[in-house]
Amino acid sequence: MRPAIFSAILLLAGCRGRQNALDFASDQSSAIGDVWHLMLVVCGVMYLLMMLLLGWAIWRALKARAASHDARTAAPGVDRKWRAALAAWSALIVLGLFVLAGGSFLVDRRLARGEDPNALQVRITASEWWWQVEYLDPAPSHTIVTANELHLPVDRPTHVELRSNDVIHSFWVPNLNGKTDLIPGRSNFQTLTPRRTGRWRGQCAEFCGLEHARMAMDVTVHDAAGFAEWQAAQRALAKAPDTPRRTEGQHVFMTSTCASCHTIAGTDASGKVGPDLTHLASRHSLAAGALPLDAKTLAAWISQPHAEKPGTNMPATDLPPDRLGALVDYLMSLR
Amino acid sequence: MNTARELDATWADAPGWRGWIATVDHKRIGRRYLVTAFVFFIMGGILALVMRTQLAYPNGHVVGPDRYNQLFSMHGSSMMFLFAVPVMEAVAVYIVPLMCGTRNIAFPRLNAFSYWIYLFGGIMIYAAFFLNVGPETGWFSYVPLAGPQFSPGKRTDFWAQMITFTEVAALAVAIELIVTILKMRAPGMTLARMPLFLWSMLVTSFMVVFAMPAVMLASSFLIMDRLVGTHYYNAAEGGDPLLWQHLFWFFGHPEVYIIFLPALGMVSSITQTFARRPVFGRLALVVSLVATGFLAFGLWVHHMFATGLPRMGNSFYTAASMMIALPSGVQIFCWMVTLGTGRPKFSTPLLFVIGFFITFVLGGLTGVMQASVPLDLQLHDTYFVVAHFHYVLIGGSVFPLFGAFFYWFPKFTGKALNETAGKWTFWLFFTGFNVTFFPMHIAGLQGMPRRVYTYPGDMGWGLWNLMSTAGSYLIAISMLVFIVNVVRTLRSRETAAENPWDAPDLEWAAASPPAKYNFAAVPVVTSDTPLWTERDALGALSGLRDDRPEVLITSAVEAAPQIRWGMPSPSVWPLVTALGLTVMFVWSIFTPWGIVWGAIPFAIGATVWFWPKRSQPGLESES
Amino acid sequence: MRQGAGRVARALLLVAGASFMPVLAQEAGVQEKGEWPMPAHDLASTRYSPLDEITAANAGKLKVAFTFSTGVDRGQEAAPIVVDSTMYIVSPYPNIVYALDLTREGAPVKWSFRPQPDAAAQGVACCDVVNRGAVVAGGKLFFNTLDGQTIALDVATGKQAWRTKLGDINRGETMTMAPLVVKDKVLVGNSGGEFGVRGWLTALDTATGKLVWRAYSTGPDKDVLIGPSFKPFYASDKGKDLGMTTWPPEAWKTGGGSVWGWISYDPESNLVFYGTANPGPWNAEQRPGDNKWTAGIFARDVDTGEARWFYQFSPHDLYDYDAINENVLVDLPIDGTTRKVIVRPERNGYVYVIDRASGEVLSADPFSPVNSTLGIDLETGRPRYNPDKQPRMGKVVRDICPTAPGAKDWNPSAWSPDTGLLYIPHANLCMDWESMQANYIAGTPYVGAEVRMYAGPGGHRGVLTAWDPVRRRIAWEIKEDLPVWSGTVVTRGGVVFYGTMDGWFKAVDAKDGKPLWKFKTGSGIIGQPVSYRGPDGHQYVAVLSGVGGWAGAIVAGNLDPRDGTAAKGMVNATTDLKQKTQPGGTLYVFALP
Amino acid sequence: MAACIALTLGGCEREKRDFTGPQPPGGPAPPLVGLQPGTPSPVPPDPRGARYENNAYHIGQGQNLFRWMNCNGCHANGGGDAGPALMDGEWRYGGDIDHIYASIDQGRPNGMPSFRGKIPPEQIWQLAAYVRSLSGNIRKDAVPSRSEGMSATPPLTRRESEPPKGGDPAPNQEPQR
Repeated sequence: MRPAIFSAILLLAGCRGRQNALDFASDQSSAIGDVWHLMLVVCGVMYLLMMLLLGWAIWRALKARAASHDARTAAPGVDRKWRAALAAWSALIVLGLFVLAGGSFLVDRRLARGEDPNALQVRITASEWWWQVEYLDPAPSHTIVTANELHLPVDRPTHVELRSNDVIHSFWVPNLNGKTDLIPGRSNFQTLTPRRTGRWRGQCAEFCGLEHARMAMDVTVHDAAGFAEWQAAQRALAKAPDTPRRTEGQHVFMTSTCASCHTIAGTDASGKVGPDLTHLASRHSLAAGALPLDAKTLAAWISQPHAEKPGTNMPATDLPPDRLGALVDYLMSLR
Repeated sequence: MNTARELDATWADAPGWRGWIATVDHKRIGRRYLVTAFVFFIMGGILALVMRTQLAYPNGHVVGPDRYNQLFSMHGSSMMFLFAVPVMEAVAVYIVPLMCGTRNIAFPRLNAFSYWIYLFGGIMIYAAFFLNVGPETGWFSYVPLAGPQFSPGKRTDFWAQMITFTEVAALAVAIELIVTILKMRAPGMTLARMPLFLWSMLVTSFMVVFAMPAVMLASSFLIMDRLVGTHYYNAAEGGDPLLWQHLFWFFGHPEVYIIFLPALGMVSSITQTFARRPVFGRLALVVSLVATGFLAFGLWVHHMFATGLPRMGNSFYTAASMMIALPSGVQIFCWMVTLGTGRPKFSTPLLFVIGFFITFVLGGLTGVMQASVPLDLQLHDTYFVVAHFHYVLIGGSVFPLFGAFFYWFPKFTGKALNETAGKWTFWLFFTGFNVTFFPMHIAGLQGMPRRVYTYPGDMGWGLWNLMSTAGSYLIAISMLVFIVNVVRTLRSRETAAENPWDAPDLEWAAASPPAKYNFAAVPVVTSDTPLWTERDALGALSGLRDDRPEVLITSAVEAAPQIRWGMPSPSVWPLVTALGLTVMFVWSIFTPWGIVWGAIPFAIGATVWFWPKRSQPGLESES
Repeated sequence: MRQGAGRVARALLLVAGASFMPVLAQEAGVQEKGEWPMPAHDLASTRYSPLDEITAANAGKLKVAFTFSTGVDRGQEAAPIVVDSTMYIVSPYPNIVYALDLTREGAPVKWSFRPQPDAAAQGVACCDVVNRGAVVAGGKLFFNTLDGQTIALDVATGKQAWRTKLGDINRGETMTMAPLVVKDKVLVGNSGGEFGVRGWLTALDTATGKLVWRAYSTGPDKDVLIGPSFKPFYASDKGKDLGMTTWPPEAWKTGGGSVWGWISYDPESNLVFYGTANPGPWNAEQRPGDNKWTAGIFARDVDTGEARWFYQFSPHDLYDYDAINENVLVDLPIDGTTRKVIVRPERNGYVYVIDRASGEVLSADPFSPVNSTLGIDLETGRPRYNPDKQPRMGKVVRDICPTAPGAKDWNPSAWSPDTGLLYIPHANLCMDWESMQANYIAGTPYVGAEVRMYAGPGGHRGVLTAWDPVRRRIAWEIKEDLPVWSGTVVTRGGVVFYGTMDGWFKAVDAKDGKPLWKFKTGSGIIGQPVSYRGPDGHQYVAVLSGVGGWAGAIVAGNLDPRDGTAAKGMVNATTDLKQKTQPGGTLYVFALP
Repeated sequence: MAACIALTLGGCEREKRDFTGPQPPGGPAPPLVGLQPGTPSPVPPDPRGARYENNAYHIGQGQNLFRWMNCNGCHANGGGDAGPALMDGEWRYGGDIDHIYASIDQGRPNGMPSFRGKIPPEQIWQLAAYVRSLSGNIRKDAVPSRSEGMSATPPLTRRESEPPKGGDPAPNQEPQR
């Protein structure tokens, strides 16, 4: 009765989801899905057998209790029969383990296939509570630096290099692949080969301090044309302010504390401590997936970041409302 | 019966609190251990309730991130270090000498010392927690988050020192148990006839001896990194954050088997007693216990599949992690056959064992699932893992523990716990447990990572978290029922029979609660179920003096009598030594000189503790 | 000191010596009067004095002729300039210029000039508030101030002729180099590679100080003045706008390549040769690509500034090897033919011999222990970087030789046509290096690395090496306890002068390095010794004593020896310097009694 | 046990993780010199100084900011470079937290830039607290022993404290006319 519920609930729970290990959207996650189904079946059967054995034991006990003689029965001759059953049961377990181990190795080998020359090269550097994402390119002047977002071309492998600036984090987009830790002092690697376009979400999966819960990443898989268009847009420098209010906003950005930590390519601001804001408005979320990206939230985030993400390294900035409005207007123009 | 009065006088403690703090009687210390461990279990449970209340709804504001991080760190640390291992050792401290048929545990003063160190460790960490200096980086505190730069203040230092406290206590008890089981068994109790609970405690103790030093080394390295700026875990200067993970998990995985194996011993005892027949496949069970003990040391890297270690290495650990399913499967099979071919009586202890079968097997199978490297990359550090280890820890250890508590309560107190209240406790606990932890499998598969103080509303995790919170309150209610049952039973006057369950093991040959000297005469055993085969004709061996505390030392394999051994008298110095060591440990959190100056009170206490007794009454006249 | 083996080679060389005539007979007038008009003595940067009154025989009897205190106790890196019986000295910040009248006894001050540079400039001077000296030409004295101004003074009166503001301290720009005057142009460059400055070389008109042309070291070809006449020898330097494409986007704007070292001029080809400094930031992983035109040598037409050729010593420089060292223009017999070459003792530890016309590297041989590169591939001209010494972010890479200041820093070597040897004063240090993310805030350091230096193989920290560029090997060398950070001068009399960081001013025999004479000055010497003929016809030798610069930062800046990474790692190699010398700022002039 | 309790009780202040909203800029800088004409009227230090100086979280943030804001470019790990050494007892412009706050905020004539408006006041306080710890003037239980990078100096926790005393006020005497 138990395993039936087990798989029923899973189906009921729905395998659809933006951050769902059972909603396979890439070679890697579907390969892992195969292991999952194998495990589910084999373990389900073993569990069923165990529960049947338990059921049989309880049923026999109730029947024997009815016979109601309470003598402490010596070990009956029947044990020899059960010893054979024990041997069979052990053999069954060993067989089950061989099947599972074999299935797991085969899938592991499939995942560990070699380097694909035409793979997109991406380097993700994790910091305390946000992601820096760099799209590397043989021509260095074509590199793209963005934050908290991953854009991938469909049907083309992406080779991700994972590094950390401070503590151990773990890069995990369940719909695309398993997780790999980002450990300071070494580089780990992962390959993603998306097979479906769409938007997913990944989240840090290794406890990394105060805002571990709010360290997410939006993942968008484009078709080839969409990806090329996105790349071209990202390579462009930041839009120059086209209205006086935005010019004043840019002035506020350059002269106040923002430029010490953030970069807007095309202006003098190139601080590397905080995320790159060159194309901030083109992103789907704010503060590593913690907040929706709109003017009101951005204003609140700039003046009181600790209200939303207590412990974040973004400091509170004391700006009069008009200058704050101009700044937000300028930042929201950076598509 | 002047020997009884004589023995009573010889083994008695001083009256009042002076005797209370100086006792070396394994039963008084065992009871204290059990009560203290249970208090920490309740406090850990309350912490879990607050966590579940915070996670009941998305974007909850019950507690902030800093408080929540301290909550889950304290919950994990107190459950693993202050409850699970000590409670199993507490039961063993009480039952093993009785089951072996001897009068006291080996090294009784070390036993007292280990309790005080364990108590002071628990007090220190909870005092720190209430002073906002509690641990905040989880029960396994990965560096560099737990390192000097990313964990400011003294929070992680207190956590690391708490590990030193509890490991010293655990190692001490492990040594005592190994010596008691191997050298102080009743004559005739050969290894082949030794009860399964003793086997499981023997294997557990050896695992403690081999596993604990790894984590004490790791936590000492961490304290040195944080206090005097060494570079063990500094990736830049040649140290390595993974050194911490290897050292910790080399201890970590055997730790969870240290918690689990005693439970297997308890299940064997309860199943055998309530199935009304000797356990089926005794040899298979013993071999499985020993196999589990060895295998536990070979699979710690399955906690580190996501750290980017070479894939070939990981595959070996997949195989090792899967192999451990074999001994567990064999044991479950043997117990079920024992039940099926006996005439089981479904009282509370057996109910908890049935609960154990249902939950532990599910937890074991999800464990086998996570042994696969690719699958573990999806499941690691998600709520799926939280579900798994609660199934194997609560299902695998706490259920048998409660079963054993109901089973041995008459032996501890002479009074049997109320059966209906017991059944209520079980069904509330079992249902609450499954309602709490089964939805976590689904939340984990849906991408909810571990240790998040909150989660967004649009991820579809809300329903599962709400169910988990409801279930956790159910478990709390079951605990209340249990506490009320214990209190009412202790207050009531009607007592239970000496062997209410008609159990076969030697501990039931002594009175309930046993006299200070356990057995007037050393029992002699001729079979593996002594009270069933030689019920009244239990042989007895005389010759131990009754005017000084003496125990019989027997050979390891055949349990043939060898020598009579004088046991140390009650003394307050183990407590003083423990206080000295506490001063040294706490002081060395703040300055390395604390080790130097703190060693003085410890040395004084230890010297007086081990000071040889000059005058042995009547020893000289011995031929 | 391997003198024995060298003696035989010496005899042979003397015979061939005649053919190494210094290239530049053109300024004969200057030669006879025994003047020292520019820090490098001549446009070929030989630092060779034609005077021979002081010889190996009588050098032992040298006495102090007179001294003069500049009143500033920071690093004295300047070279005393002597023209028309007047000596001109520039002090470190506040860059006071003194004119000493050599005709009168004790050389009293004729006039002094205080440029009043902005005091805040001291905060953006990476390696001590130094100045490498002035230059006198056409009746005017030209020098740079720390806050980025080039000033011309009238030599007779000391009044200011003109002053041009070129550098902006708010972007981290300073100016410490000694200008070079060629025809009617003053060539100056900026410093600030450690502050993410964009380097440039600027030519100003000597009469008015107006900007004639400016060549940037990074950016589009039009900024770098690369046009049709640009014919680099190696393939990797050919391409359009390499100053941008070999950088991550926008990184070239804070890409370094400042020009704070030595410039030489070859009148035959009308080309100036100068080196560009390190790319910014030091953390190479933050700037993938070759980072063109940094850490290389440019040849430019002096009139238009158009680049003729370029060679990059350290593409995608990993260890802050600024390529600003001196370019000694000589004609050397190579494979049987006399080639017009540049001899460059480079910071990466190799002595390069480069063809002046085409920029082809004829030879590159280590003159000091090197393990950061495994050799120079002469086909492509690129160094083969040693993979296990590649810096990595978040990891300390150990025992990299030579260190960030290089096997030899800016302190110039001297060339003697008589002995055919290049006298290289250099350090023997190795380092541990850790790269990290560098955060750019204009006007603050933009480094991204932490370093710890220590003595190199052999335990001695400094060497004076006599290098034979034809046989491409060390003729002889003198090991010094402390790094040798002073310049050198060699005279026709066959004597080489150099100073040590604990204050000894030494003379050694140019042929075999036998010590002849030494004098203990008041403070460590990082200045450039010069030799001139005084109004009385006698030969004088002058040097500024005053420890400082990058090597002496622990004394000049009163740093704390307990921090190994202080002064970008130099303190770890000079913890004993505070006991061996004190700050100072005094000119010493010596002569035969 | 009493000693341990006292120690841990004192710990509450050290461990508070207070995430503050925007802070008003520091008050008027305290006087640089103790010499006052007439009867001396001591100026009370800014109360916030003590709050940042005794709090481990703020000192930890100060350690990160010391590298993020490029302070280590001129002061290295306390040993100095273009800027003076911060780990000894010599302070030209005052060594207690208010003076260090003023030095960072206003800048100093010989090359210390003014970070007013470029670093928010809360972070300047955190930097000032960390700088105080470089010379061992902060309680040893609130100070990180080392950073996760290159080992440069003896651990902060083992540094004997050097109470600030005056430095030579005129580092670079302008020679007389």
